[in-house]
Amino acid sequence: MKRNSPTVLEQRGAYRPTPPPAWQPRTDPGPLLPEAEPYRVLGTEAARKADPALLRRLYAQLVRGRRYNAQATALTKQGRLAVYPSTTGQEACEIAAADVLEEQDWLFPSYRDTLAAVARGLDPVEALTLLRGDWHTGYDPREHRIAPLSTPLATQLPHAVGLAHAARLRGDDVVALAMVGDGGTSEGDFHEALNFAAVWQAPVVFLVQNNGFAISVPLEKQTAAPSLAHKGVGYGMPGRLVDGNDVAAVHEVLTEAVRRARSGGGPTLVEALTYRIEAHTNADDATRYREEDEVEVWREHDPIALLERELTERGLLDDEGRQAAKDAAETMAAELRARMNADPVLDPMDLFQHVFAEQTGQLREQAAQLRAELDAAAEDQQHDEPGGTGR
Amino acid sequence: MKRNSPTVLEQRGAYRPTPPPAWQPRTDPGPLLPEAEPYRVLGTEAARKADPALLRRLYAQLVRGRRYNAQATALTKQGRLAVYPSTTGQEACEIAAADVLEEQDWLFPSYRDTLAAVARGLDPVEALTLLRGDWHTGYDPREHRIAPLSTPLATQLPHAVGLAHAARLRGDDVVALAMVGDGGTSEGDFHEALNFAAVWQAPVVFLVQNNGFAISVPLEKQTAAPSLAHKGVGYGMPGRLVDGNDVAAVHEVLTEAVRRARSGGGPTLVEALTYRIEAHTNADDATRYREEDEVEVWREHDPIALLERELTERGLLDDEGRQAAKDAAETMAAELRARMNADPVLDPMDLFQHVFAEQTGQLREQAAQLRAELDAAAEDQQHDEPGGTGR
Amino acid sequence: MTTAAAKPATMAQALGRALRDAMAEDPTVHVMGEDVGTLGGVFRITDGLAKEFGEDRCTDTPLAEAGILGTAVGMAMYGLRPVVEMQFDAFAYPSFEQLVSHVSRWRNRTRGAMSLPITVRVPYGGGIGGVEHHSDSSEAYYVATPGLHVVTPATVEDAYGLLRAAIASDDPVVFMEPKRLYWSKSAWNPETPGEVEPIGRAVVRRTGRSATLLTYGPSLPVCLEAAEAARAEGWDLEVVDLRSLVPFDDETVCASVRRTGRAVVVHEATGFGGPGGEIAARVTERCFHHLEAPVLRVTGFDIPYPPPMLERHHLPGVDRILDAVARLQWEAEG
Amino acid sequence: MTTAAAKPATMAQALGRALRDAMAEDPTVHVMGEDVGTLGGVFRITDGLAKEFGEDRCTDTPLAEAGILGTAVGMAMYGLRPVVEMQFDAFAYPSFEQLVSHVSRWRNRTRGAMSLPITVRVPYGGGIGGVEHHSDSSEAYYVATPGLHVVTPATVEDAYGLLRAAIASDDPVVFMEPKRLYWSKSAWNPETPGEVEPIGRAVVRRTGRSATLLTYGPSLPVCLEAAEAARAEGWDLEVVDLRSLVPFDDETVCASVRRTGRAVVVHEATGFGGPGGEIAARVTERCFHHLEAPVLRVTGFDIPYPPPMLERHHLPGVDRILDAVARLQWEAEG
Ligand SMILES: Cc1ncc(C[n+]2csc(CCOP(=O)(O)OP(=O)(O)O)c2C)c(N)n1
Ligand SMILES: Cc1ncc(C[n+]2csc(CCOP(=O)(O)OP(=O)(O)O)c2C)c(N)n1
Ligand SMILES: [Mg+2]
Ligand SMILES: [Mg+2]
Repeated sequence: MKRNSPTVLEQRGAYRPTPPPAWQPRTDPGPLLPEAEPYRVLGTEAARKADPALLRRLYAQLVRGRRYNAQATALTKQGRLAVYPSTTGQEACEIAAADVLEEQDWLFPSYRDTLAAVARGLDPVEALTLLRGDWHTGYDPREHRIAPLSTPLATQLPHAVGLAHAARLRGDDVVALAMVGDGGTSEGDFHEALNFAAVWQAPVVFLVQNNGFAISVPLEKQTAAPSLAHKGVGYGMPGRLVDGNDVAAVHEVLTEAVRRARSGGGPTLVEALTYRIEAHTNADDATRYREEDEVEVWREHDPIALLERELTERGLLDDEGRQAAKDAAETMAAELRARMNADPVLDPMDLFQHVFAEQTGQLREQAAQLRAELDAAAEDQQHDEPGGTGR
Repeated sequence: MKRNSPTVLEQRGAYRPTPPPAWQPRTDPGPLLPEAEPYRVLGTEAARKADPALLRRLYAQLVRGRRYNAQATALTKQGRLAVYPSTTGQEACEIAAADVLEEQDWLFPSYRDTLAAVARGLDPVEALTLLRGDWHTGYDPREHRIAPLSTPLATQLPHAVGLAHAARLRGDDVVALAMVGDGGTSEGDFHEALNFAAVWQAPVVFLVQNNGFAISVPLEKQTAAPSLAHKGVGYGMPGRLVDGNDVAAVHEVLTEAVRRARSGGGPTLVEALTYRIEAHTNADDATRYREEDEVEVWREHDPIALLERELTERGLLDDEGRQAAKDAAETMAAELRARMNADPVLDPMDLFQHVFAEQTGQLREQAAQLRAELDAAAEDQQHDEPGGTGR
Repeated sequence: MTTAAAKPATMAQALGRALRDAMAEDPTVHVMGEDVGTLGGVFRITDGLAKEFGEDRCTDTPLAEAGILGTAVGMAMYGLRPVVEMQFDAFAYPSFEQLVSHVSRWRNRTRGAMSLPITVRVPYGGGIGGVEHHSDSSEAYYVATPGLHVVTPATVEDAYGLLRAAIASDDPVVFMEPKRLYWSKSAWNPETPGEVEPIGRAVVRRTGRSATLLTYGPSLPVCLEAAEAARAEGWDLEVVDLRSLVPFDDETVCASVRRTGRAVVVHEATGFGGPGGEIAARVTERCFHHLEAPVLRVTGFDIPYPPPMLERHHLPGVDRILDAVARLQWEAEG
Repeated sequence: MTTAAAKPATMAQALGRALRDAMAEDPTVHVMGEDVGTLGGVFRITDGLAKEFGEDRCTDTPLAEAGILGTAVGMAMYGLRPVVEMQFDAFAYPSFEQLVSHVSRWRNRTRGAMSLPITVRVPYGGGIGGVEHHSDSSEAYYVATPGLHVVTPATVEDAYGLLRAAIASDDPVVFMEPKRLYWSKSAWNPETPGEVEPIGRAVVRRTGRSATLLTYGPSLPVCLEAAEAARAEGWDLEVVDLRSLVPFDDETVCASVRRTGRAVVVHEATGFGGPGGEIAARVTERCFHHLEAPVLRVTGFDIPYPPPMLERHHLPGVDRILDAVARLQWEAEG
C-alpha cells in the first residue's frame, strides 16, 4: 500500500531520500533568505510609488494608535485597567498588520496587540476586556475574525496555521496573519507552527515584532541569529526583514506576503525591526535594564514622525490634516475613557455557564452553592463579599 | 542598574536593537549556510588525504556495527529483546559519532542509537537493557559519559546543551554530541535546544541522521526546507550537509564541528543524509509505506561497501583484513547472543529503591506491601505471579 | 447487541469503525497525527481512512505533538472537528500546554462564543510489555483540568459508542484508549453498531451485594475476574465501569455503594494524586453513613512506570484486589 | 525565631535570601529563568543575585520553558544544582514534558546512578488580580507525578527554610510559591534565619478540639482567619499547614484528625481531581473509625480560573469554610 493522491507538496519537488550522488536540494534557498538590510520605503525612492490615499489612511491610524496607547496607559493609573502592555513606538506594525487583511481574513494577536485588533475594527472597550480583568475575551472572535488575545507566548501561532489550513481545505479564500514578539520566537510552538505551515503550504503570514526586548531580556540573550528572518529558510519559507517603524515598508512587505499566501504560495516569515518605547507594561520598571539614551535613539526613528516627514515633504499633509487626525484620535480617547469609567456589570453565575456546552452535574451542584451564597448575602446587607476571601 | 559583566556573546557584535538606518547584521550568514551538495570524501579527491589507520579502524567498526544490528534483530525474533530499532545502513553515522569524541566528552543518543553507544565502548548487553525490558537504563551514564537512551524524541537535545554549558562554566574541556532523527527536528525541543546552544555558545554538536522516515512518515511530510542543515543559520550556527553513508565524510565533518566546539567556537548542526534500510523496528511493516526499489537504490550506496571499495582500491584492505573484521564481529555477536540468552535476575523491590534518594513513608508502606505479597507467594508454591495481572 | 451472525470484533476494529462512520457522516471530521495516514497508525486504528477519505481528511502530520494539537485548535476554530491521535500516552505530554491553556479553556474564555470540538485519542496504560514512556496512565492530569471531558471505554461496544459520542461532542474530549484491550474481542457487530449514548454515564457490569468495585478502562476485566474469584471467599462483588471520569456519574456510583456499603476503587494509574483519591473522597462525602468501611484503593504504586519485566508487580491484579476487599472490615458486620 | 531587633521581612525577601545564602554556600547552585538576572525577576525574588554572583550563576535565559528545564537537566547531570524560576504557574506548562518524562524519572531510570537536584520554583495561585494564565494552582499535576517532591510554604520562615531544604535536596523539588503571600510579613530575621529542616513535615499552626482544617500555601491565612471566626460559633478549630504535599506527612495529619474526629481540606486548586481528593481519601482510609463526619473539601470550583473581577467568588473564603464546618454533622454528637 502506497501513499495515494500526492499532495501539492509532493508534486513540487519534495525533499525525498535520494542517495547523495543524486542529491538535489528541494528548493533553491537563495530566495528564502532575507535582504541584507531591512527593507525601507519612507525617505527612499520607493516612497514615490506608494499610494497617497494609503499613506494618509495609515497616518490617521498611527495617530489614533498612539493616542490609544496613551489613553490605555492612563487608564492603568486610574485603576481602570489591571495592566497594559503598550505598543507606543510599534504602531506601524500594529496598524499595517490590520490594514493588509481582507474582511474574511483572520488576525491572531499576541497579548500586546490590542491595537492591531482595534485597528481592524474591534471596539476598544471589547479589546481591553481581558486587561481590564472583566472577562478573558471581550468579543466574539468570529465577528471580526480576531482570535482571542494570546497570553501564553507563541501558542497562537499553531492556531493560525490550523485555521488557515482548514480554510484552504474548504476552498475558502482566507489568510491568517499571526503576530508574535522576538522573545516568542524562542518557544517551541513558534518552531512547530512554522514547520506545519510550510509543510502544509498554509496561507499564513507570521509577523515578528522584534522590539528588542522580552520584558528585560535583550535580543542578544534571545538569539544568536544573523536576524530572526533568517529562520525562514530552515522551514522552507521566505524570511523578510523590514524596518518596523516604516509603516509603508511594513505595509508593502505584509501585503506581498498576504498576496503570496492567498495565491497558494505558502507562508512567509516577516521580521519587523522596531522598539518598545515604554516599559514592558505599566507594572514594569525599564530603567532597571536599559539606558535612556538607547530609547532616545529610537524616539528619533519614530513611526509617526517618519511618515509625517514623508507626507509633509510630498505635500500630502498640512496642519489641517494633522489637526483632523489628532481630533479624531481625541474623540476616540474621550469615548474610551468615558466608557471605561463605567463599572462593568458581571454575573458571578457566568463562572459556570461556559465551561461546557452542557453543564455537568458537578457544576450544577457548585453553581447552586454559589447561588445560595449570593442569595444569602443579598438578604443580609452586612455581608457584601459573599464567598470572598475576606469576610 | 545595567547588565553587568558583558558575556562572551555581548562582546562579539550582538544582535542589538539598532534603528534600521544604522542596522548591521550580527554575523555574516554566508558561512552558516550548508554546502549546496552533501559533503563527500570516499571516491573523491578528498579521500587521498584521509588517514589510512583511521579508515581501517572505521572499517572494522562498521563491520562490527552491521553484525550488531543483525544480531540484535535476531534477538527480537527469539523473544530476547522486546523491540529493536535497527541502524542497518546508518552505521557510518553511528560509528563516526562515537569515534570523534574524546574520553571526557559526552554522547547523547536517541532511542535508535545503541550502536553509537556500543561503538563508544559500552557493553552491548548494557546498551540493550532498555530494549530488553529489564530496566530503563542498563548503565551508569557517567561511566562512559553516555546519557540514557532518550525515547521521547528530541528531548535529549536540551540536556546535551545544558551539560556542555555546565562543563564550560566549570572550565572543563568537554564537548557534547547529541543525536536526533529527521522526524525529531520537528519537535519544539529541537528548536529550543539549538537556540540555547547558540546563545550560550555551548560546546555541542547536533547530529541529525536524516534517514528519510519517521516511522512511516517520509521527509517531505516532515519539512519543506531546502535541507535540514539550513536550519542552522536561523540560530546563528553553521549547518553542514554530509553524505551520511560516507563514513570518512561524516567523520571529517563531525571532527571539525567537535574541534570548533572545543575551541570555544560554539555549536554546529550537522545533517547526515542516510537511509533506514530496515523497517522502523522489528514490529513495523515498511512495505505499507515504501517501495522496495527505493530501498534498493540505497542498498547500492551502502556505507560498508563505499569504504570497502575505497580501501581495496588503495590497497589498504585485502581478503585477510576483511576476514579479520568479520571474525571480530562474529565473536562479538556470539558473545552477545550467549549473554542475552541468560535470563536477567530482577529484584521487584527495586521498584521502590530509586524513586527518591530517601524513601518516603508512602513508598515504605507500598514496599512493605509488595514484600509481604512476595513472601506469601514464595511460601505458597501454587501462586507464581504474586500481585500480577492474572492469578 | 449481539446477533447470531456476528463474528468477533476487537476493540481496535470498533474504534476504527467509529472513526470511519463519523467521517462518513460528517465531512468536518478530520483525523490527524503521527503515522495515522499511510500506515494506519502504529496500532492500526486509523487503517484505511486515508485511502477512503483522502490524506486531507486523515493526515500524517510532522512529528510534533504541540503542533498537532495547536493546529487542531485552529482547525476547530474554523468549524472542523479534529480527531487527534497521540501515539502513546507519554508522547501526549509535549502538547500539554496547548491542551491545558487553550483546548480546555476556549469555550469559557470566549463566553461560549466558540467551542472546540476536538477529540484527543490517547492510547494509555500498561500490560503490553512496552518500554519506558509507552505505558503511562496519565488520566490524573486530564481529570484535574476543568473544561475537558475524560472518557475511557473498557468494552468493544463502548469503544465504538463512546468514541462516536466523543467526536459528536461540542466540547473537547480526552479519549483514553486502554491499549492492552485493543485486541480484546466481543460479538459486537460493526454492521449494527448500536445507539450512541451521550457520555457521562457509568454502568454496572456485574451486580453484587457485598461490596462495589469502582473501576474503568484496562482494570475492568481484572475486576470482573476478581469478582468471580471472590465468590469462593463468599463475597458477592458488584462491579461498576465508570466509562467517563469527567463528567462523573455520582448517581450510579453512589447508588451502588449505598446498596453494598463498601467500595474499592481500582485503577492502574499511580495512587497518590490519582483519580482514585477523587473517587474515594466524593463517594465518602456522599455516602458516609452507608459505609461500613473506608473506601479503599488498589492502584499502581507511586513509582514511575516499571520496565516490562517488572510491570506485573505494579499493576493491580486479582490478588491485590481481593486483599483490599478482605480489609473492608467484615468483622464490623458481626 | 523573633528577635527584638528584627524589622519585618516579607516572604519575597525570605525567598531571595534563601537563594542568596544557598549560592554563597554552594558554588554549584545556579539560578536560571526568564528575567531573573538583570531585572531580578518579575516578583524581584532574584534581585541582586546576578550582581553578586555574576550572570553565569544567575542567568537570563531565552524565552522557552522546556529549554530552561531541559538545559537544567543537563546542568544537573554535570553536577550543578539548578534553581529554575517559572515566571507564573501557567507558564510552566510548556516544560511539562521535561518535568514528567525526565526530571521526575531520572534517578529511577538510572537505578540511582544519577540524581537531578533541580528546584523548580513556581509562583502559584490567585488573589492578585492577575489576568488569565497568571493565577493557576497547578499542584495537582505535580502531585500526581511520582519522583517529584512538591513543597509549598505559607509563612515567611518556611519560605526561607523550605527553599533552602529544596535546594539542598538531591531530588527534584517543585517549589510552589503562593504569590499573594509574597508581600506577607513577619518578624523573621534574615540575619538569623533559623534551622533548615528537611522537607516532609506538616505543622499544626493552631490547636483546636472541634475539627481540623487541613491546608497549605495561600489558604493558610484564610483558614486561620476562619478558625478565629469559628470561635463565635462555638467551634475550636485546629489548623494544619501541610507544607509538603509530597512526601505527605500522614502522621501529623492523622494524629490531628484522630483527635478532633472531623476534618475539612481547604485549597485554591479546583476540587475535582485536585490534591484535596487524595488528602481526604487517605485521611479516611487511615482514620475511618475516628471520623464523626466525612472529610469535606473547600476548594476552587471546577472551572478555569476566573477573571480578576470574579475571582473572589471562586476562592475559598472564610464563609465557605465555616459553611463546610457547619456541615460536619454536629448533631450526630448530641
Ligand atoms: C509561555 C509564556 N512564558 C512566559 C510568559 C511571560 N511573559 C509575558 S510577556 C513576556 C515577554 C515577551 O517578549 P516578546 O515575545 O519579545 O514580546 P513583547 O513583550 O516584546 O511584545 C514574558 C516572558 C508568557 N506570557 N508566556
Ligand atoms: C515525543 C515523541 N513522540 C512520538 C514518539 C513515537 N516515535 C518513536 S520513533 C518515531 C519516529 C522517529 O523518527 P526520526 O526522528 O526520524 O528517527 P528515526 O526513527 O528515523 O531514527 C516516533 C514518532 C516518540 N518516541 N516521542
Ligand atoms: Mg519583544
Ligand atoms: Mg528518521
